[in-house]
Amino acid sequence: MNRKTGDMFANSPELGTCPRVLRPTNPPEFGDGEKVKIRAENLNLWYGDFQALIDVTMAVREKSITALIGSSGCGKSTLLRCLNRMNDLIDDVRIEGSVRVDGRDIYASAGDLPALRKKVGMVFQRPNPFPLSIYENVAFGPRVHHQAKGGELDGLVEESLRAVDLWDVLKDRLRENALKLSLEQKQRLCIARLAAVKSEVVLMDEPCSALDPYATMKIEDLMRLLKAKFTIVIVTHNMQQAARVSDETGFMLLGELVEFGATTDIFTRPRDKRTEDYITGRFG
Amino acid sequence: MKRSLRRAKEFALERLLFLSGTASVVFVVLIFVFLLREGAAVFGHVSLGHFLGAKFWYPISSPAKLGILPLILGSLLVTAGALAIAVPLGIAAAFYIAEVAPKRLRTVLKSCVEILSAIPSVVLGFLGITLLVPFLKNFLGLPTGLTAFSGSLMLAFMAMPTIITISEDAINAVPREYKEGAVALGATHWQTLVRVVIHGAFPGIIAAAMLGIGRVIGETMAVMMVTGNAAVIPRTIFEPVRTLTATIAAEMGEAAQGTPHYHALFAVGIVLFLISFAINLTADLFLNRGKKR
Amino acid sequence: MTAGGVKISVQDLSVTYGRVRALKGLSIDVLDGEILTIIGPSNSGKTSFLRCLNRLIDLDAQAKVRGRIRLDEEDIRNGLSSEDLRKRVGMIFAMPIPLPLSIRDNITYGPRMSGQIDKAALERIVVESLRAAYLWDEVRDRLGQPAQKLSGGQQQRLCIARTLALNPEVILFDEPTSGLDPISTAKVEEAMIELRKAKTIILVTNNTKQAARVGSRTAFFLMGDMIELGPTADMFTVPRDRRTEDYIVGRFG
Amino acid sequence: MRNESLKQRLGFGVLLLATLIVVVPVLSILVLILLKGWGALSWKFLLTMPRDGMRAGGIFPAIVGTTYLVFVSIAFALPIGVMAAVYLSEYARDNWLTRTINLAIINLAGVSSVVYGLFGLSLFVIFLNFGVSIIAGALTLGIMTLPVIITTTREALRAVPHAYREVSLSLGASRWQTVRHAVLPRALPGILTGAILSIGRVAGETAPILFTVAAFYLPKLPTSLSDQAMALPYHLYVITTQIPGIPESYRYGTALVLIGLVLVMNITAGVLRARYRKKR
Repeated sequence: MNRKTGDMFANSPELGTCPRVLRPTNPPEFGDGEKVKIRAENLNLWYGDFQALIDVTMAVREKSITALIGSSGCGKSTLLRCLNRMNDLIDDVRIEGSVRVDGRDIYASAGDLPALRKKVGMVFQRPNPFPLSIYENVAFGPRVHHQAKGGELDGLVEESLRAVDLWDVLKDRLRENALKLSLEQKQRLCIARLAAVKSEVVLMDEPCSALDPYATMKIEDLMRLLKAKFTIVIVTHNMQQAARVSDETGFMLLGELVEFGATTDIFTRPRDKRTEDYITGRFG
Repeated sequence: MKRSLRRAKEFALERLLFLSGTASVVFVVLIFVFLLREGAAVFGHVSLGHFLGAKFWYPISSPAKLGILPLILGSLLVTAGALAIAVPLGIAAAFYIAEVAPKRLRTVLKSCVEILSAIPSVVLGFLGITLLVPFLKNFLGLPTGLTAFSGSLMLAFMAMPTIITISEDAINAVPREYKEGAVALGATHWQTLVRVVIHGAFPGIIAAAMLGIGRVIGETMAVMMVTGNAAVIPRTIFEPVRTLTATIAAEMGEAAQGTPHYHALFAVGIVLFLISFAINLTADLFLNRGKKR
Repeated sequence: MTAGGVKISVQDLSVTYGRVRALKGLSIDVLDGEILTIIGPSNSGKTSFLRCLNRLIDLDAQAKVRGRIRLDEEDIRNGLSSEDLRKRVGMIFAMPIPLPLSIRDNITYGPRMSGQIDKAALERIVVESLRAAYLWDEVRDRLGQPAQKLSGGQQQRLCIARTLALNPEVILFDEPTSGLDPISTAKVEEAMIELRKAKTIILVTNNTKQAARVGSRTAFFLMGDMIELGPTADMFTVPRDRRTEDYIVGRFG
Repeated sequence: MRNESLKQRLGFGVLLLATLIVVVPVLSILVLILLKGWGALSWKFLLTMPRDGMRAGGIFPAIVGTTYLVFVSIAFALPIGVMAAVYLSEYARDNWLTRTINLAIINLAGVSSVVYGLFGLSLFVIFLNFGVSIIAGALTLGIMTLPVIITTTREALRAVPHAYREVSLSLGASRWQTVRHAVLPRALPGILTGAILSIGRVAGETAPILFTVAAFYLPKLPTSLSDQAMALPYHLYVITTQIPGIPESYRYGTALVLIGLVLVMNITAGVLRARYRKKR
């Protein structure tokens, strides 16, 4: 579904009545021709009695990088995990509100979870290749979804590894156990797994926090490259990383999305005092 | 001074803790030494090769024939039968309990497994002899229901708690990251289990099966009560057999101290001890390998 | 107290965990009465360094420590028992960890363990320590309640009070505000600055701004090496090393 | 995709079936013993001596004998086991000795129960000249249950957050003070669970007492630890296999008492553990 930015929040009247949520501004470069890929509306989430997300509303533009920042425990990872329903894996979770991917509410019905997660892929904080060979790691998704077989699969594996710039290094080591790779290579491999199933969205949960500076830089370069093909949402505790790579940034605090807007605005002209406090390092 | 007194007290306490810590080693050594003390003498009557390889166990004929091959084969047969039943069932149940069952049901199932492991073997043996044995006799039309198969059935249930609990631990120990990675790629729960979790849990599952063997081979009462105790080399699983453990339990009461028979029973104990030692050592290796990965 | 004399002298300190080298031959003097802040990305050896100073690193069977650390000229490995060392060098952890006891018993835990049994003295210690940690007014009426009922920020200040109860000379802070909200963070920082008058403080933090706010000197660690050490103001305005600058402006970490 | 969800349903169905094959017999065994044994239960059955070659009367001496065995063996094994666990979890470093101890524990747990019987006979009955007696049997059972106590205590100690130890030590407490004041109080319920579990285990074992304590038929109560005694599990074995013509309800009654005793211990342990987990 292709909606214009102007009516992005048109059908969420609660926004105006909820004092705790600042109405997100429409970032200037959110022009007419651009498409909203994911839209969360009035999202509330409880772990047992604890409310981890409070009335979160935001939109993610297609083929852009959206960053979520905030101190630990603010709910940014939780929000991320709502976008591909990974929170379903946890007991005792209750979710209200809606998340639309390409206009379809993913929480509306039981839905086709595997198809959703294939479309909205995820990269984790600690790279988590399976204890299988490099080849089998990349081939895992296509096999599971019956997307390719035999020779086709070989081609797909090569293409996916090329996409993350691993093919030249690893083409002779495809049968080796993926656990032997370096951390950075593992993280790239995990992204290659998503490329292989033709994910459209990549959710990244602090993808660089286990990496050294050099590897961080290389993954960030990769993200900029991937932007051409994917919509990326990244959670990071490193504000500068958000400033460097993202187009839009959301700042979260204690379960609320305090502010959401163009990255340049958030970092230069934050509208909320708390955002400013965080960005200038008064806490966190 | 008060402080140095405290130090001295703590030092003494720490020594005591250390001694208790090493007690297990002492006991294992003691067990081996005292089995040897009574059992080694049998080799004054028969050679080791004869003891392990001869086909006849007639301990009270004169001269006594002390070949434990029929007993070893009896134990192996009963064990193999038990494992063929318990390993697939146990692993499947472990997967169900660890991964599929809803929370409440899981608690119930786990309690059932715990209860099963708590039922004394003599009670199982009693039920076996009163219910299972007559049933098998009639159902299969056998001359007697006291067979290796009855023993295998009983033992399968005795090994199941071990196999289930340890496999379940291994499945739970598979890093959450693997499961999340698979699910996040859109794999179904079943695909995640079959394609990823099983790989991670494999060493633990092997260890579970090994420890199941250990439990089965060492089991005494239930097996003694339902297998018929015929010390002959078994041809099929539907014949009476006699196991190593049952031989000791049944005959020790009648063997006069100091006779070859008496020593031979201790020697059987040594064989059992060494078997369980080897099994536990191997299982431990697998368990550690599982942890390292 | 005047900053100046050397309180802790570290020479050629190395820590290895198995094959991983967490600290690679570090030498640094911690001055009496300063707040030394240590910044750097994760896995740079900050916490390992801190845990060497009160020998808590001994708990980790894998860790091998080499080099020399002296507290007031005394070698902490040979001259001092670890208990005596830890009474003089207190520590605040990243997460507040109240022992599952009452507020009062948490504070008196240290003194009781070192043999203080006089009720009146213990009560005095409770009051004084809680005051010094800016917590007295909030908990004075419920000293008998379980400490785990306090809020996160209060718990962290309780931990500070608990450390102060032993009247240590040096206090080690290991990312003490990483789990706290802005207001609690400010309170903890306030307490830290106040403490500086009587104690030597070493603060490990991953919040560079915090280091800039409270530190008198700052050290930048990277992958087990100390890249740069200097007055905090200089470090944040004119870093000498390119990597320090990269870190401070957030190019990595 | 439909295909995959069908496969999943099928797979889970198979797993469920396997689980039921394991669980259903367990429940039916319990129900059966309860139904068939209930009729035999009476105060007379529980509290009188057996008569007529055990074909009539009660099982009182067996209950008393088992009680003796349980208490003496736990009194022996609990202190050693708990101290060993404290040593292993709080003091021992990862070196060859610790690895040896761990191996020894695993082996103690794996040794066949009848081999324990042989060992008890050889060491306690013959070598130490205790004779066939409660003390010989209880010590044998105690050693056998040692691994259970050590393992459960160790788990309980491990469940105490590592941070408590660090905090306590960082406050200048000594190692022992840390164990005594910061760790052990937290682990107590877990230790208790282990003790109760091993009581259940000791009460149900037959093979280790065959040659060390058990009297076939002894119509009087033991007066000291060096007396022989009857015991429930051995009694059940005897009346099941050795003596013909015993009314079936007697056998089921004895089995019910034995299994009841064991299960009560297990359930108590389970409840204790659950409550303790919830609290944390």
